Amino acid sequence: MTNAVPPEQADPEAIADSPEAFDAPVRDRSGAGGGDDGALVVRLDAYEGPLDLLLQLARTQKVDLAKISILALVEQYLAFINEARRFKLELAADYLVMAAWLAYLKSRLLLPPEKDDEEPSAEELAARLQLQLQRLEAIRDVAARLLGRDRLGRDVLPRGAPEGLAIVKRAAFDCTLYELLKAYADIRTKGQAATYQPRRRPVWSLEAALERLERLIGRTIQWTDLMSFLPDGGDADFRRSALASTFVATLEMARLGRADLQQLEPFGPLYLKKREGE
Amino acid sequence: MTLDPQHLRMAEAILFAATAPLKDSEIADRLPDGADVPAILAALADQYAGRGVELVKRGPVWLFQTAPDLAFLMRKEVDELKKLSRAAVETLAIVAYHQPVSRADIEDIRGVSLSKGTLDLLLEAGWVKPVGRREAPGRPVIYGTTVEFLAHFGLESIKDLPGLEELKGAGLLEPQEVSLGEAMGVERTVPEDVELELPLPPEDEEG
Amino acid sequence: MTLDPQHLRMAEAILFAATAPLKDSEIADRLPDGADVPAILAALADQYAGRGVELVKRGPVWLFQTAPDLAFLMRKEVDELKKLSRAAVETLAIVAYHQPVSRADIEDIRGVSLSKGTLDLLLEAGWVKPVGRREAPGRPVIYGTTVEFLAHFGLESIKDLPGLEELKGAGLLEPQEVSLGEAMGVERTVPEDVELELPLPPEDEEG
Repeated sequence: MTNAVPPEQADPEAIADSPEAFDAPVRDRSGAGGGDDGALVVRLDAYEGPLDLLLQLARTQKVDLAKISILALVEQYLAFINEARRFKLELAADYLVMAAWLAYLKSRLLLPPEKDDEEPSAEELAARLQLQLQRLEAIRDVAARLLGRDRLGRDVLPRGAPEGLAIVKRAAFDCTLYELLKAYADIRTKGQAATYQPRRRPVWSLEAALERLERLIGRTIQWTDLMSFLPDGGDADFRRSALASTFVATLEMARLGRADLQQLEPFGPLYLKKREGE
Repeated sequence: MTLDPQHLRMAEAILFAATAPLKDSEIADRLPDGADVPAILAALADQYAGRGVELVKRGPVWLFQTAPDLAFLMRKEVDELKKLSRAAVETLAIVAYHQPVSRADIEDIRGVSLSKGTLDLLLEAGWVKPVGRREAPGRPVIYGTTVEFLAHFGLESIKDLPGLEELKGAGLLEPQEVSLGEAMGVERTVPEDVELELPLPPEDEEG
Repeated sequence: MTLDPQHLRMAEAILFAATAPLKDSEIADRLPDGADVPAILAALADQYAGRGVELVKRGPVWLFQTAPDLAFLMRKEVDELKKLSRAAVETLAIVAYHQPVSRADIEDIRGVSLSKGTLDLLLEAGWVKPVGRREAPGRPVIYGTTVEFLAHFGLESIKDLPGLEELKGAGLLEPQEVSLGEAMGVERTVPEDVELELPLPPEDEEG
């Protein structure tokens, strides 16, 4: 691993060519400035965040993660960050947050534990970090194993040209004999309606009412109920028609001064008699 | 002659995964040199004979296919119950009572033009079929009902359809109060309906 | 117990013809009533064991596929699967081994926020699906793997995930009570895509 080699001593080209030179800042000679103050590049793209960086640094200890020296790991991380800073690198915030936390952890690990501290002990924090690293490493390990399995579509294939299973929807129509007959009957009756003639309703025309009223009123000298002037018979519709036209006829007679009208109460019977002196 | 069982397995997998039928030579390309491809394929076809899947040769190419006698399994028919539209029921009734009828006859009787889908639907249902052409100008196709029609409606013959008198007796032919709106086709929003001319003399108004 | 050989043929043909893995019930739908589908499938799987084509169960579904040891023959047949990003592979593994997991769980384990496209990619591939919400503040959506995931990776069930027992034994699958982020007192306010504003020399690709 090259991270032990101070970058200023390392051959930048050799570092760039080595796939393991992930953590060594190198001078970017392709940068726009190109001069001594040119942009510096650290191969941070090789990491998926600070935890990944920590994990890769931990691997350089070449021991089981369970036996790793957290203090040494913290130092490695802080050294890396310092290197990056020395080269005036912009580091993403989460790398710096991790650095600050690790610096705190380091101080906690080095100082004697405070009495009746409610905070988790430095050892607990270290163990937590360790577990986190183990979890990530374990997931990476099984992910690789998962991907290495015989995969459908790559290593094992389904049938290349399956005939396919079809579900054929067969339309079944629903219609009863009654609906059929009813429909036919409706057409036949509607056929009659095609030569549509509105029915002549039985009506008592205004002319007829006037004529009847003029004929009958001559015989009355008393106030007489309007209803008694209505023609006999007919159905309800006819009677309504007769009432309406007879009423209009009385108004006409009153207008002409040939009859007097009176009503004793609202909606009460309407009385009429021949006007005196006619 | 003994064939390498591994060669059989390989040919089997290759043919199974192939997206198109393969020639002997295409299979040979993937098998180890010296494999007796014709013998392998013959042996494989033998092993599959009588199974639900068969290895068959079609001209120069080989393919797996499901056994022809099981083709019915590949299609599962599902009944989908559909209600006939009002127009379809009426059209069906007209065909039943007036057969053989042309499209124009149906339109005449219903008083509205017939949308294309209506007759198609009845043909699809298998209740109506073309029975010939009328010897008249344009030689229009004429339609009648089918045996399936009789079966569906439980009729022995078309003569079993109740006549007008019987319909009347059943109360189905009661003269209807036809509202002005109905007569004018107001309730119908279907564009196929022709508009009725207003037959209303002004003195008919009751106001 | 004897199985009707015709039922075996039918199930075989149905599974051969299917364009996607089938559930027991889908096979039963096409077999005669009363066919003992589980026994039929077990017998069929037995008959095919060791052949070039095998009948396998993946979760609730069954499919025929080429034997894994013949992978060397198959690979030239298909285009290389699209390469998954490291983030996607890790996310998939976390969902598979820790399921059900929320987005925050994934971020916690990886120690980095999850870019928007990563989960979408896995959802689109059909390997991961939302399985509900966790009854916790914010009721976050939780994710699990699908039947397609099992089929693709050749797993009979989630219990067959490689190394699952070891991880469980090592206590690495237990939810952490306090995440490192919380222990650090950091709220996860990092924008979705943490982009390092560093120009990359072209030779940086590690493959």
